[in-house]
Formats: sequence, C-alpha cells, structure tokens
Amino acid sequence: MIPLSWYLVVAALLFGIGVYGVLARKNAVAILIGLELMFNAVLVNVLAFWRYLQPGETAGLVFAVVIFAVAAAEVAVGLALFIAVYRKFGSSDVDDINLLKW
Amino acid sequence: MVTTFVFLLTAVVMLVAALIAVLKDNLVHAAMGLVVTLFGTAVLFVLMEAYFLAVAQVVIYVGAIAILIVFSIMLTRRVGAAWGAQTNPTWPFALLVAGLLTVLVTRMVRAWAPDQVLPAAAAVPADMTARLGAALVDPNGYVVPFEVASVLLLAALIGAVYVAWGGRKAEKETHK
Amino acid sequence: METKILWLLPLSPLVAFALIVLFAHRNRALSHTLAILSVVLSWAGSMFVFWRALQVGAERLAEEPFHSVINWLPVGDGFFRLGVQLDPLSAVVLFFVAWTIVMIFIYSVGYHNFGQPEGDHDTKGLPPHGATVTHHGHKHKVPSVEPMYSRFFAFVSLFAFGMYLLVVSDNLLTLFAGWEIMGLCSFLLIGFWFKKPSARDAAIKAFMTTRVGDVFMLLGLAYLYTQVGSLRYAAIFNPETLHHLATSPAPALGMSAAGLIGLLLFIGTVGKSAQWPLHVWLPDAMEGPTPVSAMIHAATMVSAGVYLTIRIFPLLAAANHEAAFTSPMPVVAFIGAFTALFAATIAVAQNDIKRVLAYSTISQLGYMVAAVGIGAYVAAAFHLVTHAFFKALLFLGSGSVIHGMEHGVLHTGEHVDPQDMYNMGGLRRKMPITFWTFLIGGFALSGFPVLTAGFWSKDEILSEAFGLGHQGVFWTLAVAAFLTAFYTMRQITLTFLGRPRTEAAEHAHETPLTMTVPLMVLAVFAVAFGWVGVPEHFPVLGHLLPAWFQEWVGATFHGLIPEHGELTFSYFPLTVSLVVALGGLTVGWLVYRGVSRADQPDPLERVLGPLYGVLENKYYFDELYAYLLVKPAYWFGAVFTFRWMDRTVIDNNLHAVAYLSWRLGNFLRNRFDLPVVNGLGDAVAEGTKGAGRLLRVVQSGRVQQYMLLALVNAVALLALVYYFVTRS
Amino acid sequence: MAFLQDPTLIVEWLRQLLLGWGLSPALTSLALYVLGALALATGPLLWVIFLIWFERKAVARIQDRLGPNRVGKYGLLQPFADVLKLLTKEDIIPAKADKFLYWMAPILSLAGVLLLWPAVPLGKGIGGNVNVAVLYLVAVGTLSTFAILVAGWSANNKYALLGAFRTVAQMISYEVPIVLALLVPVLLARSMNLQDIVAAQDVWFVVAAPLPALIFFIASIAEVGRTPFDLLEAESEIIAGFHIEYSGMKFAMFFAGEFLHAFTVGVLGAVLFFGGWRGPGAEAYPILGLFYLWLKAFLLYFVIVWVRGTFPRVRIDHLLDFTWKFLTPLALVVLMATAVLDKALVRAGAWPRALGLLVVNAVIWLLAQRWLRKVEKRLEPPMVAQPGQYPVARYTPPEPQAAEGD
Repeated sequence: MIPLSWYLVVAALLFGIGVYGVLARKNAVAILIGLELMFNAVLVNVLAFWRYLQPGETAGLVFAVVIFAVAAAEVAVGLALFIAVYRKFGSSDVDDINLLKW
Repeated sequence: MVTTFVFLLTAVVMLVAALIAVLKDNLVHAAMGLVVTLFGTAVLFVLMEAYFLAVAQVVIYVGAIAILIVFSIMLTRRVGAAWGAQTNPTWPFALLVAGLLTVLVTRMVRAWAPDQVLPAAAAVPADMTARLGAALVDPNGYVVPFEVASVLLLAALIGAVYVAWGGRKAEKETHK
Repeated sequence: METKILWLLPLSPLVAFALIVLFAHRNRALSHTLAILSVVLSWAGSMFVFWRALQVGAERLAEEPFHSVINWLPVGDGFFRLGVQLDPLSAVVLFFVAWTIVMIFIYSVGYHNFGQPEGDHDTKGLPPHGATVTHHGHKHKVPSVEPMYSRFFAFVSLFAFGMYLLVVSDNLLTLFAGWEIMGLCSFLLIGFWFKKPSARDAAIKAFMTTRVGDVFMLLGLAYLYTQVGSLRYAAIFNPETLHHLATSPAPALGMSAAGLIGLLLFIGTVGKSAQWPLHVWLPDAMEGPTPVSAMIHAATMVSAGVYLTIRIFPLLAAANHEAAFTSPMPVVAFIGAFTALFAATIAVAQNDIKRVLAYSTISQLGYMVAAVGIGAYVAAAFHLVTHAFFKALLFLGSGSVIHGMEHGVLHTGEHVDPQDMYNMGGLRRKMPITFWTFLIGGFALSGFPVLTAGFWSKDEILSEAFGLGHQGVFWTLAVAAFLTAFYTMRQITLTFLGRPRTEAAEHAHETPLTMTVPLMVLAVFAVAFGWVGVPEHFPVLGHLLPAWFQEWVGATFHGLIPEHGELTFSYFPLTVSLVVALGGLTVGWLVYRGVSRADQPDPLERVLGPLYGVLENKYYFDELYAYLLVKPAYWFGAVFTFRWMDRTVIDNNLHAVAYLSWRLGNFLRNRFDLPVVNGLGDAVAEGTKGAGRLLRVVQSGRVQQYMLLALVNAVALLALVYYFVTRS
Repeated sequence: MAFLQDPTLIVEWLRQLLLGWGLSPALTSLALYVLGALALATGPLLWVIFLIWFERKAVARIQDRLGPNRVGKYGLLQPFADVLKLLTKEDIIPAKADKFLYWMAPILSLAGVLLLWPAVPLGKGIGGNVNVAVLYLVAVGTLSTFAILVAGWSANNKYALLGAFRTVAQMISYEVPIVLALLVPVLLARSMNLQDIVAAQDVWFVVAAPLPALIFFIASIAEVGRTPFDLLEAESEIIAGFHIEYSGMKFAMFFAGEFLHAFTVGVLGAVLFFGGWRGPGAEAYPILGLFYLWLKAFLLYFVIVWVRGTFPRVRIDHLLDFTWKFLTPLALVVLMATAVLDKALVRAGAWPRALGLLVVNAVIWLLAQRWLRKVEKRLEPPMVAQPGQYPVARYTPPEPQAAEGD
C-alpha cells in the first residue's frame, strides 16, 4: 500500500512549487495562486498524518476544516485588496505597489 | 494496487498542473492548472478516506476560491490583451530558495518517516463525518476554534466587501 | 438576624446617596423617592431591631448586646475591627433617630415646594424666589421649587448614613467616622444656599468651630488607643480597664488617664453639641434650610455629642471616684449648667424665630451635659430623647410658619422678613395644625406639667441635681428652666396669638400635608414619650406607670459605675419645676400679649435697658472671637507669615540658592553638557543614521523580496535542524 | 425472474463473463467501472434527444403553435435531423480564441451534468450510494459554472465575457439558497446519503418542507440558467452570451448539457422531496422504482418547461436582489425553524412531525408574504419607456467631471 512518506513528499513538492510561485510571480493573483498551492500542501500533510497516525481521532479533520476557513478568508480579503489596488494603481503588478519603501 | 496506481497518477497530474499554475504566463491557464491541482488534492483526500473533506475541498476551493481567482483575473484584464512576462527578474533566487526548501523537506521526510504503510487495524470509522460534525459543536471538543473560524470568516467577508467597494466615489468611477 | 439588619441600617441611605448623585439627580421625584424609601427601610429595620431588643430585655441586652464584627483597617499587627452593636442606650437613641429622620425627610418634600413650578429667575445656591403663574385670568406669585432639590436629598441621605453609623457602631473609631461625616454634611447643608455670603460664612464658621472640638476628641481617641490598645466599647468599658485607666496618672492637669481622656472626648462634645465656649456656630447654622436645622442642629447631630458623653460616662465616673486625681465631672457639670443658663438668656432677646429655637437647643443640650456632669446620665438620656422629639417638632413647626409667611410675602409682595416674629401674629387661625403642634412642642420644651414629655425629663434632671446635692447646678438649671418657659411663651404669643401685624401674616396660610403630617406624628411623641419615664416615686402616677426608661437605660452601664444610693423623693424640686414652668409661661404671655405693631420695641427693653442690647448681641461673643482669634489669625497670615517670613526670609534665601544654582548650571553647561553629553548624543544619532543608510537597501518595498529573505532564514534553520537530526 | 428482484445480478453476470474470458480480477473491476460509467453517460444523453422534441412541442403548445411536425410522425424525428445538421456543420474556432480552453469548455459543461448522476439512487440498491452525496451534488454543480466561465472567456468576445460574468454572479449567488434548501432534507433524514434520504421519506419531504422544495426548485432553474433566469445567454441583450462563438458539435454539447441539466434538476427534486424511487411495489421490484423516479422527474421537468414557456426574463439586479434579499433569508429562517421543530417533535410519528413542519412552513410563508407587501410599497415604480428614452436598469448618465488625479 501507499506509505505515509509518499504523501509527505508530494506535499513537500507542492509546497515548494507554491513557494516558487509566490516568490517569482509578478501578478498579485498569481501570487495568490501560489499561496493556494502552499495551503493545499499543508492540507495534504495534515490529512496524511491524521490518516496514518490517529485515524480514530477527529483532530486532523477539524484542523483541515479550520484551514479551509482560513484559506477562504484569506482569498476573499486578498482578492478584495487586489481589486482595490488595481483600482488605485491601475496595475496588478506587486512591484508597482511599493509606496512603503525609503 | 489500483489505489497505488491512482495515487501515482494523481500525484503526477497535480504536480504538473501545479507547475503550469506557477510557470505559465497566461494567468487563466495558470488558474486552470490550480483548479486541476485542487481536484488532485481532493482525489488524494478520497484515497485517504476523508470523503467529506474531499467534497468540501471541491466545493470550497474549486467552487469558490478558484472561480473567484479566475473572475478577478478576467476583471482586471482587457479582452484579447497580450500577457507580458509574468515572472520577476529575481526568479532565479526564488527558484534556488524554493528548490533548497523542497529538497531539505523531502530529505527530512525520508530521514524521518519510516515507510509506514496503512495501519490495517485502525481503519477510519464509518461514521467519521458524523463524528466530525459532533466534534465541531461539542463544548468539550472543538466548538471554540470552530466559532473563532466562523467569526474570522465573517470579519473577512465584511472587510472584503468594504475594501473592494472603495466608497461611493469608486462606485461612480466604475459606472462610467 | 438582628445583627444583619444592624449592618444594613446605615447602608441603605448610603446607597440612596450614591444612586441619587450618580443617576437620579436629574429627576426630582425619583430622588426624593429613593431617599425616603431608603430611610423608611432603615426605619423599619430599626423598629424591628428595637422590638427584638425589647423582647430580649434590658439586662440580657446589656450583658450581651447584639454584636457582630468584621476586620476593617489593618494596623501593625491585627486590625481595626469594624463592628455593629446594639445595647439599651443605643437602642433608645436608634429609636428616636429613626423616627425623626423619617419625619424630617417627608417634611423636606413639602418644604422644598415639590410639585410647584420652576421659579422665574431662581438660581442654584439661592433660596427659591417664587414663580409667577396665571390662575384663571390674573397673574400671581406662588412659591417655586428648590433649584437644587435632588442635591438636598443626596446630602441628607449621606447625613442619615453618618448618624446611623454613629449609633450602631461598636467602637469609638467608627463612631468618630460617622461623627465627621455628619460634620461634613452639616457644612454642606448649612452652606446649601452657597450664593448667600451669610450662608457661606456660617458654613465655614460651623466647620471651623466644630473642628476645634474634633481635634481634641481625636487626641482623646489616640490617647485612649495607646492606653487600651483598642477602641471597642467592650474592650474599654469593663471594670479592669476602667480601673486601670482611673488609677494610671495622666501627664497633665494632675488627672487620671480616664479623666484626661474623658475630658478630651468631652471637648469633642462641646464642639459638636455647641456648648459654651464653642456654641457660636449653632445660631448661624440656621442659615441652612429648616429641615436641616431641625435634623442636624436639633434632633440628631448635636445630640450625638451628648450621646458620646453618655457613652463615655463610665470613664468620667471612674475618674470621678479616684480621690487621688482631680475629676473631670465638675467641668462637665459647670459647662453644661452655665451653657443652659447663658443660652437661655440670649434666647430671650432674639426676634428671629429660628434663632430663638437655636439658642434654646443650646441651652437644652446644656441641660443634658449638666445632667451627665452630676452623674444623672439616665436623666440626660431621657431628656436627650424627649428633646429630640419636641425640638424637631418645634423646628419643623417654625419652618412651616416661615413657609406660610413666605407664601404671604410672595402674595402681597411687601418686603418683610418672614422669619421675624414681630412680623407675624395671629397665625393660629391661618395655620391651625401648625399652631397646635407648635403649642404642644413649646409646652413640652418649657416642661408643662404632667402632660408633656419635656416635663418628665426636665423634672428628673432637676430632682437628681437636687437629690445628689448639687445646689448650684440645681438653681442654675431652675432659672434656665424659667427663662425657657418664658421665651417659649414669648415665641408662641408673638407668632400665633394676637392679631396679624403685617399684610404677609394676613395672607399666610397652612402648609401642605407632607409638612403637617410629620408635625402631628412628632407631636404625639412629644406628649407620649414622657410617659415611659415616670419616676417610680412620683405621687399617684409613679405607681400607675413603670419607670421603664430608667430601668432600660440604667441597665446599660450596670456594674460599670459605682451605684449611688436610692434617691429619697422630695417635693421641693417638683414644686420648683412646676413653678418655673407655669410661671415662665404666664409671665411670657402677660408681657407679650400686648405687642400690636411690627416696629414696636420689645417690652423687655424697658425693663432691662442696656442689658437687653447685650443679650440681643449674644454677649458680643462673635465680636470677641473675631477680635481675639480671627483678627490675630488674619494678622498672622497676612503680615507675619506673608510679609515677614515669606517675603523677606524665605524669598531671599531662595533667591540666593537660585543664583548659585544658575551659576553652577552655566558652568556645567559649558564645561560638561555641550562637549560631553551632546557630543555623545550626536555621535549616537550619526551612527544610527549611517547604519540606516547602510541597511535601508533591504527595504525595497517589494513583498516578495522580504519573503525571500524570510525564507532564506527558514531554509538555514531547517538545514541546521536537519543536520542535527541526521547526525544524532 | 430473479433479475427483477435484484438488478445487480447483471453486474455479477458480467463479472463472471469477463473473468471467464481470463481477465485478472483487478482489470475486471476496472472494466466494469468503465462500463457502468458508459451506461450512465449514454443513457441520459439519448434521453435528451426525446426531451428536446418534447420541450419544443410543449412550448409551441403554450405559445399556441404546432411545433415540429414535419420530420417523422409528430416531428418525432426532428431532433435526429438537428443532430445531423449540427454534426455536419463547420466547426468554427475564433482566431484569437484561447484554443485549449475553447475546447475544454463544452466538455466541462457536459461533464458537470453527467457527474451528477452517479450519486443519484435509481432504485432500491441500484445507483449511487455515496455517503456525502448531497455535498457532492453541490460540488459538481460548481463545475458547470466553471464551464460557462471558461467558455465565455476563451471565446475572446466581449458579449461572451459579459455572459460569463453574469453567469458567475448568478450561479454563485444561487448556490447559497440551494445549499441551504438541500440542508433541510439532510436534516430530516439525518444523512447526506441520497439512498438514506429516499429511505427516510415514509412521508414525502415535500409535505414536511414545501418551502425548501420551492426554493430548491427556483434556485435550481436559475442554476441551470433557463428562462426566466437565462441571463447568461440573453439573446436580446448579449446575443446568446457565453456560447455566441460556438457552433456545430461544441454548441450541441452546451445545448444537450442544458437540457440534461434541467431534467437532472427534476430528478434531484424527485429524489430529495418526492420520495425518489419510492412507490407501490418498488421495494419488491426495484425496476419499478426506476420507473417511478423517472415519472416524478418527468413531471417536474414538465413544470420547468411550463415555467419557461410562461415567464418573461428578469432584470439582472432584480435577479440578484431576489436571491440575496429574499430566497437566502427565507431559506435560513426555514432551516432554523425546521431544525428546532424537528428536534422538538423527534419523538412524534412520521405524519405528526411532517404536519407540524408543514404548519411552520405555512406560517413562515405568510410572514414572508406580509414582508414582501411592505417592501413593495417602498419599491421604485416600474420603469416605462418615455419617448426618446430607453428603459435601462439603474443607468446613471455620466456627469462630466474633472478626473481627480489619484
């Protein structure tokens, strides 16, 4: 059957890809996409651990549910900001949004 | 046997899709990649017998988040306009760091996780979904985190509406 | 149960005070409802406790009073214990306090014209001027409601708290606390109409004068605490302690500790109960609203002084019976007797209806003090209670009269002083209830035989004075009694009898029920309360009625004070008191019935000549004090302290110091501050700036770079962890 | 006939057959999965062909026309003719279109409908037996949203994009009341498994929960995007909306998808509120159950057609107001009321419980009515076209103003 570590490795790769996306992308939405990937990696991890270490407990699932909630909130706010920023700067490129530098 | 096959297939597909999601300049395609990845995650959940979460994953991520993302991409673009390059000049660093991170984590996993296979004894109870529901509203269980999460969602909702609304003036602007 | 209620008695007025001040002060009706409700609660509680006390019976109550204690202030080791207690003495005091307070509260509602319209140009801090209203067609003036209505009730509630606290407290410290709270309230309420200069001065005067007494009292308490190590009655008033106190010599005046302490505490009484020489504040205190005069300056606060004296009577007695030391008792007796006579004489020559009562209060208090001074503390307590009732009655009556007069003044619009008795006359038809109740009160005050309460108490004092062989005291009090009857009758005659001497008096009319009902209730007590204390040797009645009061209060200090032998009853003091009372009344009537015009000089003036002027001006005591104390104080403040000490000595020193430090400062600045400190500071600033210039490159304003850096760190950490994990 | 008792015998028979051919068990099961999927996909699609004919006839009748009557008896063969035409039509792909997505969209839209079927219980022991089926339905529903969004985007055409946006707004909004309404049967059956829900309907849930049934029905029509909610393809406004550029077979797939979706809504309604396959004798002979289900579904579908033929299209802002300000609150209220009362009546028998809930629904409905009337007074007067001015919804003429530089 499938070993636990496989899931973990897949999650790790997913997470790495997400990180790359977050770091390398210009567009704010693209960055959000990267974030989502990272979230999913985390979810996979959590559930894998739940499944393999304590399938009887609800803790892992609850954790996942909470992550869902947080992710949803994050995206909602993120996109709202994105829209607002776009309205203000006429651009969705995070590098153009650097008012807070010296 | 079958499950292993399915797992490998899914893993490959979702990783490729993830790469598409972060590499492609056409953001809509990238978003599609994201969607596929999310589906893949859902499949993994099914393999892990977390059916409820699998479906919830589809509903929330595909049904809400992904659609929102695609939506906002389309909103902020002119139809038929060309996509410029979507990556920063600093992408090599990003690649370096991400790669290092991945490698490290993977190696740690390999080093740590003895390849433990599915504990046959402890199968997932059939009524797991019911249990989860009970636990979420059980005072001795997770009612507090649950409520906190809900409040967070509410706050995010209101905040998002306010931020994106941007006041009457902005409304006028958009009407023009 | 009883103790619980005892705890609650003071609290409800306090709560009312807080509520009114914090929340209800905008709503008149609510304010007075709260206040009255609270005191009615306290009243009910008091009555219940009193009834329980009666059931228990005097002896057992004196043996083990209702008592409960909690810890209050931590002092060194252990605590000041805050406690409540009820023994026979405090029981009776509680009784009359509860009644009078309730009555006066209710009375105040009417007195402050509740329900009347707002005044045309009333300002806070002045008595209401009256409001113009149009009744079917024609305009006319009616009394207007007090502008600071709620505030008044807040203050009196606070006062009620103080009084209850004082009565139920089981130690001298909480008693003192209540004492001072009442002092404060008296100050606030005398100066209630603070826009009147006279009221302001009166308030300050009262406060200062009583302060003098309180300071000594505090000294006494301190001394007592050092001697006994506790201020609880139980701890002080037991044979051993008393004996110890009485036998240990005091540092001063060749007195025993007991004597000195007693004396110091007594000075407190002198201040509070306005005994000579600290009596001057009480007459001026009449500037306050009449309910205040009735409650604070007749019924409760001033009697608190006497209550204290009776409380500490065992001390005095103990000191008295140690032949080795000089005894404080004669001082007490002297001051009491002297005040009684002295104040009575002044009262004869006063025209202001309230001032007369004020002086009579002083003199009556003198009676009680004198009674304590000669050891007749039971009689003192008796007179205390009866006096509280009928004096409250008289004051309220006078208030009612003034009220009626003011109504007349508003109506006619002529400018006459509504308090001057010469402007009144013939009011008995205008205000019958007030008249009859006032009459009862007056007769009680002047000790009208057999019927009234005043007769019994006063007669008892006289007979005790006679029986214990204090002739001087006896005769002084007798004369005072005569004068009392005289000026009382003078007052009644001028106010109510004859025919009106002014338009205002013509148009005066009866006051509302809220004011008259309390009058009637108090009148009942003014008559009936005497009957509980008929001495058993009194002809006829003595055998019909038990001398309940004597036994009851007498049991309080049972075994604490050396019993003097059974008094042999003699008719002499009885006859004397009869004669003085009736005689005084008759003479007063005869002299004053003829007064027919407002501007007519007082008939006595012809008889007494210049002496009358002296009396009218209260023996020039105020002037004397002004000359002896106030002027020097001013001079000390203005000339000595300010001009000489402050201006010349202190200021010059200061200037010198200032100059020197200025020079020093300059030196330091040039030699140390500029080069060293500033240099250092600048160096630091420069350094920071440089560092910032070097580091600010990092802050590119690009989120991703930040995250990149963060992740680099994360990777590094992970690498470390991984390294350690794998190595082990 | 054992087969009538237990249709699953077929599966067994097939398995034996395949094994007999010497396939490995794993492969066999795989093959069976594939077969099942095929059956489940083709069946409905064939059925659609009849639906198209039926709908055209019905609408024609409603509009007092004859409808197709040339090809075949009663024009029964008309759909086949259409299919042939569509198949043979040239398949245009716009020059600047996003090819990949352009291809994906129709497939997605059809898949979004077909994926609903595995969860549906077709009879006692036949059909889907998923333990989170209801949630699954919602999840799959989002897929069709996606399809339309992608279609509208990839065609690279303003109208198409407008259609896509409208779709997203509309569908996302209408999913909320649907989910809330779906929760009621779940609540009553204490399970998300459609089999359990059907089994729990000794009394049809439409009795216990008429309002949720109604809400579900309306919102589903909106979800499918049929008249009166067909703003995503409003010919008069955005000339066919998202599938404006599509032609030939791709268009046909959208077309079929829509019809099938409508029918599926009927099926789901039947399953959730009208006792699914239940009916006399369905216990004994599951095939009967299949028939009953089909009957109920078809009736509901007829209602949908009826609605389509009857109502005019609504305005976009009215559409959104309707869901957010009426359906959603109503659904919430009903949900809570049901939850509370159901808990209260948990000891009571099936019928008393159902009737109690019915009463509650009635009360809520009356209150909603009163509320609506109150709102009606505050509503703006309906826009009528003045000469020289067009009735446009919420159109504020742009007053010229200096653009502040921000």
